[in-house]
This record gives sequence, C-alpha cells and structure tokens, in this order.
Amino acid sequence: MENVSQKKNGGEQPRIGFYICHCGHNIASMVDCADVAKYVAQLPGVVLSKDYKYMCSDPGQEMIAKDIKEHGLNRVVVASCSPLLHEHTFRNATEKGGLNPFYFQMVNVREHDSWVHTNREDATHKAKALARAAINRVAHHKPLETKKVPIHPDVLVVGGGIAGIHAAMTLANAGKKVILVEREPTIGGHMAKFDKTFPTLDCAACILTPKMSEVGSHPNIRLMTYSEVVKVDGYVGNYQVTIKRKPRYVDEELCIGCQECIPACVFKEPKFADEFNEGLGKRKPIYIPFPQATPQVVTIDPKVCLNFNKKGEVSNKCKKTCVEACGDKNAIDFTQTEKFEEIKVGAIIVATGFKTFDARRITQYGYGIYPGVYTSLEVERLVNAAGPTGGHVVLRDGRKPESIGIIHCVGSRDEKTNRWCSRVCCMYSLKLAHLLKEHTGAEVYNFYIDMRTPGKNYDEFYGKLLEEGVHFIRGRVGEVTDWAFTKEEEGKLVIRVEDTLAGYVRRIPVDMVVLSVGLEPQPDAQDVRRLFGMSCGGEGFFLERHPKLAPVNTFTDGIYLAGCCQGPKDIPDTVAQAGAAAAEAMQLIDRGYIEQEPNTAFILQDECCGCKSCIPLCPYTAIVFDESTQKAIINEALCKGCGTCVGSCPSGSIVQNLFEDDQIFSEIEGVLSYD
Amino acid sequence: MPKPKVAFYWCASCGGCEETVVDLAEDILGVVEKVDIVLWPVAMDFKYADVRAMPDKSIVATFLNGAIRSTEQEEMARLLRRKSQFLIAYGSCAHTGGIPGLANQFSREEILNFVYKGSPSTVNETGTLPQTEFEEQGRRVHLPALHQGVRSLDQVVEVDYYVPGCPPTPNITKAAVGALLEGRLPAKGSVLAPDIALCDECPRKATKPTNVAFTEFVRPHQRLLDPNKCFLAQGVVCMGPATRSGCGSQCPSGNMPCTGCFGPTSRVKDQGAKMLSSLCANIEPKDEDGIDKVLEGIPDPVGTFYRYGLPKSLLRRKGGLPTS
Amino acid sequence: MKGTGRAYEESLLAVMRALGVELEEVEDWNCCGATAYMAVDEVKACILASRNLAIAEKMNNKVMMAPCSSCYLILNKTKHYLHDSPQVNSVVNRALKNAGLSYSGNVPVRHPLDILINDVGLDAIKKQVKRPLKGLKVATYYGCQIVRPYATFDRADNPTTMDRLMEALGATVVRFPLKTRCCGASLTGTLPEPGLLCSYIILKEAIRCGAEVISTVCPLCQFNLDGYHDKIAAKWEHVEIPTLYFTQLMGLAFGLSERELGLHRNFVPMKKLPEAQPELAVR
Amino acid sequence: MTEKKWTPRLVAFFCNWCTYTAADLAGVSRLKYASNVRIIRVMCSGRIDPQFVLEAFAKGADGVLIGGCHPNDCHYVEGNYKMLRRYRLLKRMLADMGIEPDRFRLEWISAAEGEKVKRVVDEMVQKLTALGPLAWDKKLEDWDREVKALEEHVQAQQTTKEVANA
Repeated sequence: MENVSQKKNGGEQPRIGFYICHCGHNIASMVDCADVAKYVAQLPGVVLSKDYKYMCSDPGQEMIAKDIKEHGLNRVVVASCSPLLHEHTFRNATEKGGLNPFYFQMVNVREHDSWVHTNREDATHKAKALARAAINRVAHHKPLETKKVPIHPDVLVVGGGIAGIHAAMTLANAGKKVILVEREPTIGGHMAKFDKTFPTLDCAACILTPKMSEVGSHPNIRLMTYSEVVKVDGYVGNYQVTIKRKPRYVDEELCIGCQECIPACVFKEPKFADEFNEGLGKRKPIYIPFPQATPQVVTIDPKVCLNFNKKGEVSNKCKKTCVEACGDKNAIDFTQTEKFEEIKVGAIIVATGFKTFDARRITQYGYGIYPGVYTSLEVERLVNAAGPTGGHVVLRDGRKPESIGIIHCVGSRDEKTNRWCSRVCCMYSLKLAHLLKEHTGAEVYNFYIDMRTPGKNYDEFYGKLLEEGVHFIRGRVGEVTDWAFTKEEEGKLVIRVEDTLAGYVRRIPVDMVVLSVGLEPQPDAQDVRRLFGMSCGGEGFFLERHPKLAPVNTFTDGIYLAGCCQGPKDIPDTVAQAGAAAAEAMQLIDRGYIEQEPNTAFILQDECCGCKSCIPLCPYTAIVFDESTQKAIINEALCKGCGTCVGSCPSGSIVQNLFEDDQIFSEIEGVLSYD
Repeated sequence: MPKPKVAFYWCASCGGCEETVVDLAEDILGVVEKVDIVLWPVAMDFKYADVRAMPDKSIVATFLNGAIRSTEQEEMARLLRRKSQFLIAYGSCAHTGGIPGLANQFSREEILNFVYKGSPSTVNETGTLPQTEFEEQGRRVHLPALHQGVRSLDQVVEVDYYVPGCPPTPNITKAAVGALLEGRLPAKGSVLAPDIALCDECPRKATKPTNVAFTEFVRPHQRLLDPNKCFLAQGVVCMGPATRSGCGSQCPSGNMPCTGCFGPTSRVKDQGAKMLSSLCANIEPKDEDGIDKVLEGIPDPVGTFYRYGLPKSLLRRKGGLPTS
Repeated sequence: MKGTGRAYEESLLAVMRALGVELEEVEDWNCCGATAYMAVDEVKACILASRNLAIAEKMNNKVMMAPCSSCYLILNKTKHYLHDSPQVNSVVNRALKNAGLSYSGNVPVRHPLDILINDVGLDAIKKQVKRPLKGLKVATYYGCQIVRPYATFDRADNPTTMDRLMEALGATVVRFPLKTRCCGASLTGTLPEPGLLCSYIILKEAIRCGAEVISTVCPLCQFNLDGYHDKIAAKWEHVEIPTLYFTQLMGLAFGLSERELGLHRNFVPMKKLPEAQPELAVR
Repeated sequence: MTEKKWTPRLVAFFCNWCTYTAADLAGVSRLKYASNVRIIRVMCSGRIDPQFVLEAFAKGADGVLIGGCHPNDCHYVEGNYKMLRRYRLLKRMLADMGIEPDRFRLEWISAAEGEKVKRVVDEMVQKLTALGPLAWDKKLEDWDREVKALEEHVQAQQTTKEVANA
C-alpha cells in the first residue's frame, strides 16, 4: 500500500515544514514549543521545524510562503489552534507559497492540549504525539481542487419578531429578495406585546408597528404568516425549504382588513382567551390579534368557530354571518386546507425567539393558585392602553392594588429551574415598577438577587427608580402565601423573603405579585434545531459557531442566528444581532458562489466489485449502480463527504479525499508512536 | 539446459493444497516436463539432508502450503527460503494463516489438553501429552515443539508471491506456475489473483438489491437457500464482497456462501473488520436492542469474519494468551 | 420508635407486612445522635451514626430504611461526609475498626416514603386498599428533614410523594403550603413559646386549608402536633385536628385494625373516619 | 527514553461537527481533563472504519473512544447509526479477542457538551488506569520472539559450523 500511495503522489519525497505557534502564552505557557519543534525536526521527511509567537499573524503566514519557496517544501504542518478556526488561513498561506493548499495539515495543540491540561510535561508530550501524527499524515496528502457552486440569491428569515423583522428589512433594503415566515397570524413577536421599552420608556408599538407595516408592503419581502418551515434540504447556497401554510380560512389577497366580519360574528361577545393579551382578554372565533397586526387580515380559529366540528372539519352548522358581512369581497373561504410550498434560498436566518418561563413550575410562588399573582408579560398587557383593561391596572377580582411585589429571577439563575441569567428581567422589572407606580400609585417592592443593569443609560434608570421611592429588597423570595400571621396580613398575599441586607426574614403583605419570568428556548427548539441542522447549547438555545468570533453563524454554513433564539438579550442587542446576521447572509450571497471542501468520496472503478453494499448507506443517494459497467459510482455533486461508504466498503475500493485510509492509519500510528 | 528446480512443501495444513497440484490433472505432466521437482514429501521420497546440501538459491521456486505452527515447520520454512529464489505462499494457511489460524484464540496448553485429554473421543489414561524430548534406549530424542500460536508464512520468512485459496484452484495455480516459468511476474509481494472482490465474478451478482437492510442473519444450515439469489439478500453472511475473486465462484455455484478463503484485496488491512463494517452499517434497526437482536445471527464473529485469516488480521491473536 | 414513636413503628411494620416488604431490624442499633449531637461534634456524631450503617452492611442488607426523619437525615449526612471527606472517613473507620466494624458506603439509606412510592409502587399499594379514605381531607405534612438538604426522592420546595400516596388511598389532599415548615422540633421542650408557635401555625393553617387530618412522617412532628393542643389553646386558640402517621392512614385504608396501627396512642382521636367509613365503624 | 510511570493511551475518533467541536468547546471553556487522549478528526462517525479501531489497539492503544452526534442529530443524517451498529458487534468481537469492554466506548457528544468530553475522557482514563496496560504491540513483539529465537539459534549454529569448518 505504501508503494501505491507514493505513486499517486508523483513519487516525490516529502519535504515537510513544521511550525508550532505559541499563540502568545495560550500555547507556550503549557507546551514547550521549542522542545516540540526540536523533536519534530528529526522526524523523517521534515526539512525545517520552527516555533513562532503568532503563526496566524501576517508575518507568520508570510514565513510559511517564504519557506516553501526557499527550502523547496512540498508539505506544511502547523500546530496551533483548532482547524475549525484557522485551517483556511494556513491553507491560503500554503497556496501563497506556490503549493496546493491541501498539502497542509493542522495540529490542534490549543483547544485540545494547552487549554485543557495542567501538566506542562504531559501537554508537551501530547503535542509531540499529535505533531508526529500530522507529519505522518501529511506525507500521504494529495493535491485537490475546491469546487465552486453558485449561490441562490434569496434569503429565508424564520420568525417575525423584532429580530426577524429587522433582518428582513436590512436585506430587503439592500435589494435582496427575502421570504419571511412567521407561524402566528401576525408578525411582531413578543415586542408587539410590550407596553414601553426600557430605559427610554418609548412606546413599543410606536417604534415597532411602522417597521411591521413596512415589512408588509416591501416589494422585496414576501411575507408568509401563519406558516411554518417543515423541511430543509440542500446545503449552503442552495437550500430547498418546504413551508406549511396553515389555513386561516380567509384569503389573504382578498381580505382588506376592514374587520366588519368581527362584529358580525354569531358570538355577540368575545368569549375565548386572547393569546395576544396573554389570556387576560377575550376574542371571537374570527379575530385580528391586535389593531396594527401585519398583515391586516383576519383569522378564523377552527377550534372555537361554530362552522367547524370538534375534529376541526367544516360542519357548515353556523349561519356564517361573517361571510355575509364580508359581502362581495368574498375573502372568507372555509374550503382552505393546509398547503405546502417549496422555496429555494441561498441563506437562512433563524430568528425564532424565546418563550417565557412557565411560572407554574415554581409552585411556592402561587402562580395559577392565587389570582393576585401575575407574570410580567401579563402585566405588560395590563398597563398597555390597548390592553384588556384599557391600561387600568385592576386585579382579577376588580380591586386596584395598593401594594405590589415584583419578584425577580423567576426561572432564572436558579439551579432547580434555569441556571442562566435572562438578562432583561432586572431592566423590565424596573420598567414595570415605574409603570405600575405611575398607573396605581401603589407601594412597589422589588425582590432581587443582584441588580444587573449594564447597558447604555440602564444604571441611570435604576437610579431614577430609587429616587421614585420604589422599594428594593435583596433576597430570593422563599414563598408567596395567603396564610396570615397578623391581622394586617389577612386578605393579602404575603411575600416571605430573607432580606439579605437587613439580615432577617421578612413577611411583606401585598395585593399584587408580579413574577419576572425568565427567558427560555422555544418548546420546539430541538425540532427546529434538527430541521436546520444546528446545535443547541446545554440550556437549549441555538449554538453559535463561535461565542466571540462567529456569534451569528451556526455550524451549518449559510444558516445564521438572530435574537433570543440564540440566548436571552434585550431589544437593542437583538436588533444589532439581526443586522449582523443580515450582513453575514449578504456577504455569502454577494460572493455569488461557495467553495466546497473537496472531501468528497469516489469509487475506484477498476477495483469496485459492484457488491452494492455502499448504495443504501448514502443519505444523499449520491451512489448509484451503473448497469453498463456493473459498478457503483458516486455523483460528486451530491456527495457531502461524510465518508460512511468509505468506512463500509468491504473491498476498500472507495476513497475519501482528505480522509483517505492511509492518511488516517498513518495518523493512528503517529499518535501512538511517540512515547 | 538444466530444468528449473521446483520444490513443494507442506506445513500446518490439511493436505488439500497438495490435492490441487494433483488436480491439475494432465496439465501436471506439462509442468513436470518443464521442471525438476527436488522436494515433494507428499509424493516423492527426498530427504531434508538433500535439500540442506543444495547451494543457496538453487531452487527456482518453492510452493509452500500450510501455516507455521511448529519449530520444525519454521525451520523448514527458513531452510527453503534460503535455498529458493522465489518462495511462494501457497494456499490460505501460508497466505493468511488459514483454518489452523483460528487456534490463535486459544493457548497451546488449552489446545493440547483438549486434544489429548479433554475431547470426548480421546482415550489417554496416563494423561500423556506430546513431549519435545524423551529418552529411549539410552538415547535422547528431540521432537519438534508447537509454537504458542499460528503464523502465516510471511510472518516468519520473506515471501515473494502468494497464491490464495483453500485450496487454490487449479486455474490460478496453473496461471501462477505459468507466470513463473515465463517470467511474467508482477511486483514482489503480490497476491497472484485478481485484486477485485468476488462479487465481480459471482453468478448471483445481479440478484443483489441496492437497498439491502438486514433484519436478521441466518446461517446456511438454518434455511433452505435459493440457489440463484445473492446470499446477502437472503440474510446469509457471504464474505464475497470482502474477498478476492479468482476462485471462479465455486462456493456460490455450489449454493454455499463465500467464507473468505482468498483473503482481502490489497487495499484492505483487515478482511474481517471490513466485512463487519459493511454488514453492520446495513442493518435495519437503529436502536441498540434492535441492532443486537439482528446481530444474534452472528454468534461467532471471529470465526465468521476471520475463518482463514486470523493470524494475518490486525490483532493476529487473542490477548492474554501466553507469548512464550 | 420504641418510645414516643411507637405507633409509627407499629403501623409501619403492619403496613409493610401487608405489602410484603421484608424488614429486618438492625441488631443492637444505637441512637443516631439526632440533630443535637451533630451540632455539638460533627465527627463524633458521624461515628455514632456510622456504627448503624456498618452493622447494616454486616448484616448484608440491601437497603437501610430509616423511618424517623432525623435518623434519615443524620444517616444520609454521615454517608455523604464519609464519601466526600477522606479525613472524616479515616477517623470514623478507625473508630469502627476498634469496635470490629467497617463501613464501605454500600448500603443506601432510604425513607419509607421513597421505598413505598418508587419500589413498591402506587399500583401495588392501591391493590391493598380495602377501605378507601373517600372524602377524607388530608393535609400532607413532610416536616423539614426528609427533603432537605438531600432532596433525593422528592423536591425540596414542594414535595409530592405523600400527596400521591394519599390520593392512592382515596383521600383528598388539600393544598397545604406549609408542608415543609418546621414544627418547632425540640424547642417545644426547651423554649416552649417559639416552639409551640410553630406547631400552632401548622395546625391552624391545616384547618384553614380545609384539612380534617394531618398526615406526618416524623415521630417528633407527630408528637408536637398531636400532644400540645391544650397548651396551644391556653396560649392562642383551640385548634383541634388529629395528626396521624402516613402509615396509620395507609393501615386504615388497608383495613387493618386501629389497635394494630397504634391509633389508641394518639391524643387527638380520629373522629371523622368512622363516619366516612361505615364498615370501619362496624368493626 | 527514561522510564516513566505507565499511563494509559487513549485514541479518540471524533466527528467533525459534534464531538470534535465539543472538544474545542472544552478547550475554549478551559475545562481540564486527562492528557492521555489523542483525538483524530473524521467528518462523521460513519467514516470510522473498524480497521481504525483494530489498528489503534494493535499499535498499542489502551483504549479507543468514538464520539459522534446524538441520534437524529447527525450532520449527515444517520452516519452515527451506522457507527452504532458496527460498534455493537465490534465490541462483542473485541471481547472475544480478549479486549475488555471498558477499553472501547462510543459516546454521543453534541457540540455543546464540552463538559461531557471532559467527563467521558476522565472516566475512561480512570477505567483504563484500573485495567492496566493492554500493550497489544508489546504482546505481539513478545510472541514473535519465539520465531526470532530460532532464527538466531540457527544463525549461531551456522557460524559455529563455519568456524569449525574453517
């Protein structure tokens, strides 16, 4: 086998250049780089071996190119960070020196060595073994060519919250065609539900709704509401996405948003819990979520509309007064069914947002048990002038609260529920404290663990609240209870808390409790993750490619993240991130093509016996059986380079570029040979 | 001009390879005409001393069959290596260890104890085990000793060519002899059989579907086998895809699956691992229990995948056995 | 268990017998030292407790069941200390060695509730119910020790194992937020005022929540809640509600006799039960 | 080489998308784990040829760890299942060949589970330390000494004969 591979390499003897990077102190503090270079220098085929402070710097890269020319190197190995970070950089440097870029191999001595070990001797030992493996391997490398594939110029944005809206607008304004998919009947997301935004206290609707209607009318944006992505095929630059369009029983083209159907509904009074108002208000079976909803199209809820039976089928039992009211506009269409549409895009921005923590999970806070306990999102609607109470803060029993307790970190920073800080709760709690005090004049208590107000004008806002006379008690609340210890507590909700500044347990009776619920991943985040081939962090938010350097990229090329689906963040950060995601998508699309890693597999046609074992293994049906030659053949355009067929070919007749058997065998020998 | 000298020798083998030489039938006469056989213990009376007396490299080619199992075999292998220009590992045992190679799963002591004491048909009241030396009439007699394990020929001496098979077929034998006599030899170390797997020439090839997904494995005796359909399509482990061709598909033609005697192709280091990989990857279930249930049909993976090649596999021999 | 908690022992053994759970009393057991000794000298307290563990291990028991909350806590705490701290471990094992014992940490310490719910299972328990406690409103009171700090088999903030058990017996479990609040513990003996106040709050709230009986897991809780009604009445108000061991309630549902369950040892009698259960009244 | 205390040698084959990335994450998070592990990157666990595992053992690895994406999460749809199926039989076969089950492990480790890389590597190194050296390469070397011995013996005899003849 030795002979065979040497023949393929043109028979030339390897002349390897080895470089180990100090990465400042990152590697050098745990790995004796000079010692590694010295060890490698005496390995077979190695012509020069150097250690250098920063290999990825311009001088570092230029050194490689220069050495290739001066020393006649034909192979290059760099030991530094993860290949996922800088393989590309060094391949370019190798190419600059006049070599095929795939005559390069990288050794990960930072993420897999210096950063994870504590004994310098052991870490150096490991670096030598890994270097040895790469030196062995690179001798078997072959020149390869990258394949250029054109990119579809359209972009899909999934999720119509502020993140999706901003990303879509940015792209559309740059002249890109955008398809914006939202599963609710309207775009707007959580932000549309907020009353005011911190710390400026400008009205959320006033700043959001103009953007929403702009999206609705933008010539470059195709808005698909009440729709969900159900399938994603293809790869970067060429995704085929299937979108499910749920029937809203109203023709979006024909409905003009006059809403005359709503008063005409056979239900005289709104009767059903209104999702937009967090169930605090009521709506009819035919409804528009809120006045500025985009698109301005009504929706019929088959679960409660009388024209549907319990199974959700049209029963035609209703008088259909709505249809009458619609008249010759003929927008209401009970024959609508679920439809699937396939679209093609080059890039995808996932902005599927978050869900708020279910406060019922912390039973001792009494949400769902005591009517006086609210979630923060409910209070947003309660203080909103367009909300269910017209902006009057009245409790479920009709009373106006005289004292209000706001409990922070409900479902955040809690080992029992969610470990993470939800980032926005301190600030929105302050905002709600201000609004509640303004609306009711009540005594407002904030129960916090730590106040976290980093952000432009955030801490100043905290200062302002302190001046307003809102009370702040530091301590995690133990329970909210209705058992009274004293006369004054009777008929109130008592918040029991250890005041950690005062150093004793306090009982504070209030009329209203607001739970500042944290932010969680969407309940279907795992499904969405699989759909787009992304990863989730341990907490369930989508994982960015690199926490610092690729915060909006995912591990799947061409798929980007924006907003809270990636982790809790406030509106300014969300908008900034959405812009960044749009820019990333644009730089991909404007390049016009992508270079594919040439790690595809091919079948040795003289050697294949035609046993067909590989054919069912390919998930992309890239392998077909050629009846004329009686051999299997791989369609390179479809191959994505997993190598499963290679590992399974019983006669060793399939080869994967970049991951050939010889290359891996030599690597195995290498990692085990230094002792 | 003197005829080229040729030797045939056998080590740990069953004698089947010798039969193949005879199976050349009338063609053997042609061979005998062209060569001068200087050693062939199974058919002719030569003494080792005669060989020892020959000058080094004076034999053009030695066809050695059988694995190396004893000190005597090792000594003869070395002797013949010295005396021959070409040493040809003939048959599976010399090539990859063969059936005797399966003994590499047991220690020498386990084997001796079973064969001479433990096996139900053995009568050995004194419990005598083979000795390597003993005294008789005042003379100390030395006998060959068994090695701790079995080796292919090339694990003991350098081998020039391999003729695979258990036994090699007359055709490839003829081709090998022909190539040798006519000097049409490929690169040293080659296996003198096509470097493509058996399916290539299997008469059942067309009946293999492209979407096989194993839901069970059965052994040939458990099922009445369709005489025309691909064995794998019937859930029978057939080593054909992982085994060199050149045998003329004799087993599949006789309605028995390939068991792998021709060994792997040149691109494979470990025939068993490759077959295991291909079979397992194509199992239908995705959960551990389901997978294990299907795999119950392969109760003895070592015996299945390394029937002829355990000593030449990557692991060569079971761990934990005595080494000397 | 042999003294003030006698009814607990009687009812527990009776119930376990009915369910076919084999129990073996640890030979020559000693006091675990309770929380009191832990507060004085942790290492010595560990030695004291670990003797029981060592004996249980020697007796080849698979599981050590600790019915008393305090024992359960102390034995578990000891186990944790021995596991986490090599220093404590070596001191304790040296002491055990002097007594001819050793402890390797193999016997888990578990609470009867844990065993009943997770090993025996609610289905098996339901099968034994001959007289469901229909209509009986129960406040489940776990006390402070069995779920804190080692919440091994239930949640610390809102335990539910006993709730599920009571529902399996046919009873109605009332919402009782004070289910893990302190009963006053040994304060009732030393500083009666704050101690009794704790008991008073629990009794009062249980009644306010609509309970007819309090179900408890701890001999000390039972004693505090059951034994001081007159003192509480003298100080605050008359709050009378029976406090039964959960095993006594189980026994009643299983149709065991009141005597077997030690019901006669309780101060506040179960009045409601005969009315709700005519067949019991006949007995 | 100076005699160093024996420590196990663990060869790991990690898939590019999940487990290799998780190992990168462990690095970025500065988690500390045993330095005995040597990670070899492949694109997918489906690429891992059982020959690689055998080769690693034969060349002296004390343990082999395979890391792939969780079920249903494979970047290449289901390469991980293909590896799982091979793993089930390979593990049994290795046991038949005298390699303890604890020496060969397959773990699903997602890109987010840097912590799991640490845990699994540490656990495995601990188990391998307890098992002691496998040293298959040394075993074969020792065993091959029995044939080398004869060769040396024959050569020695020849030399004596030659000397005698001379």
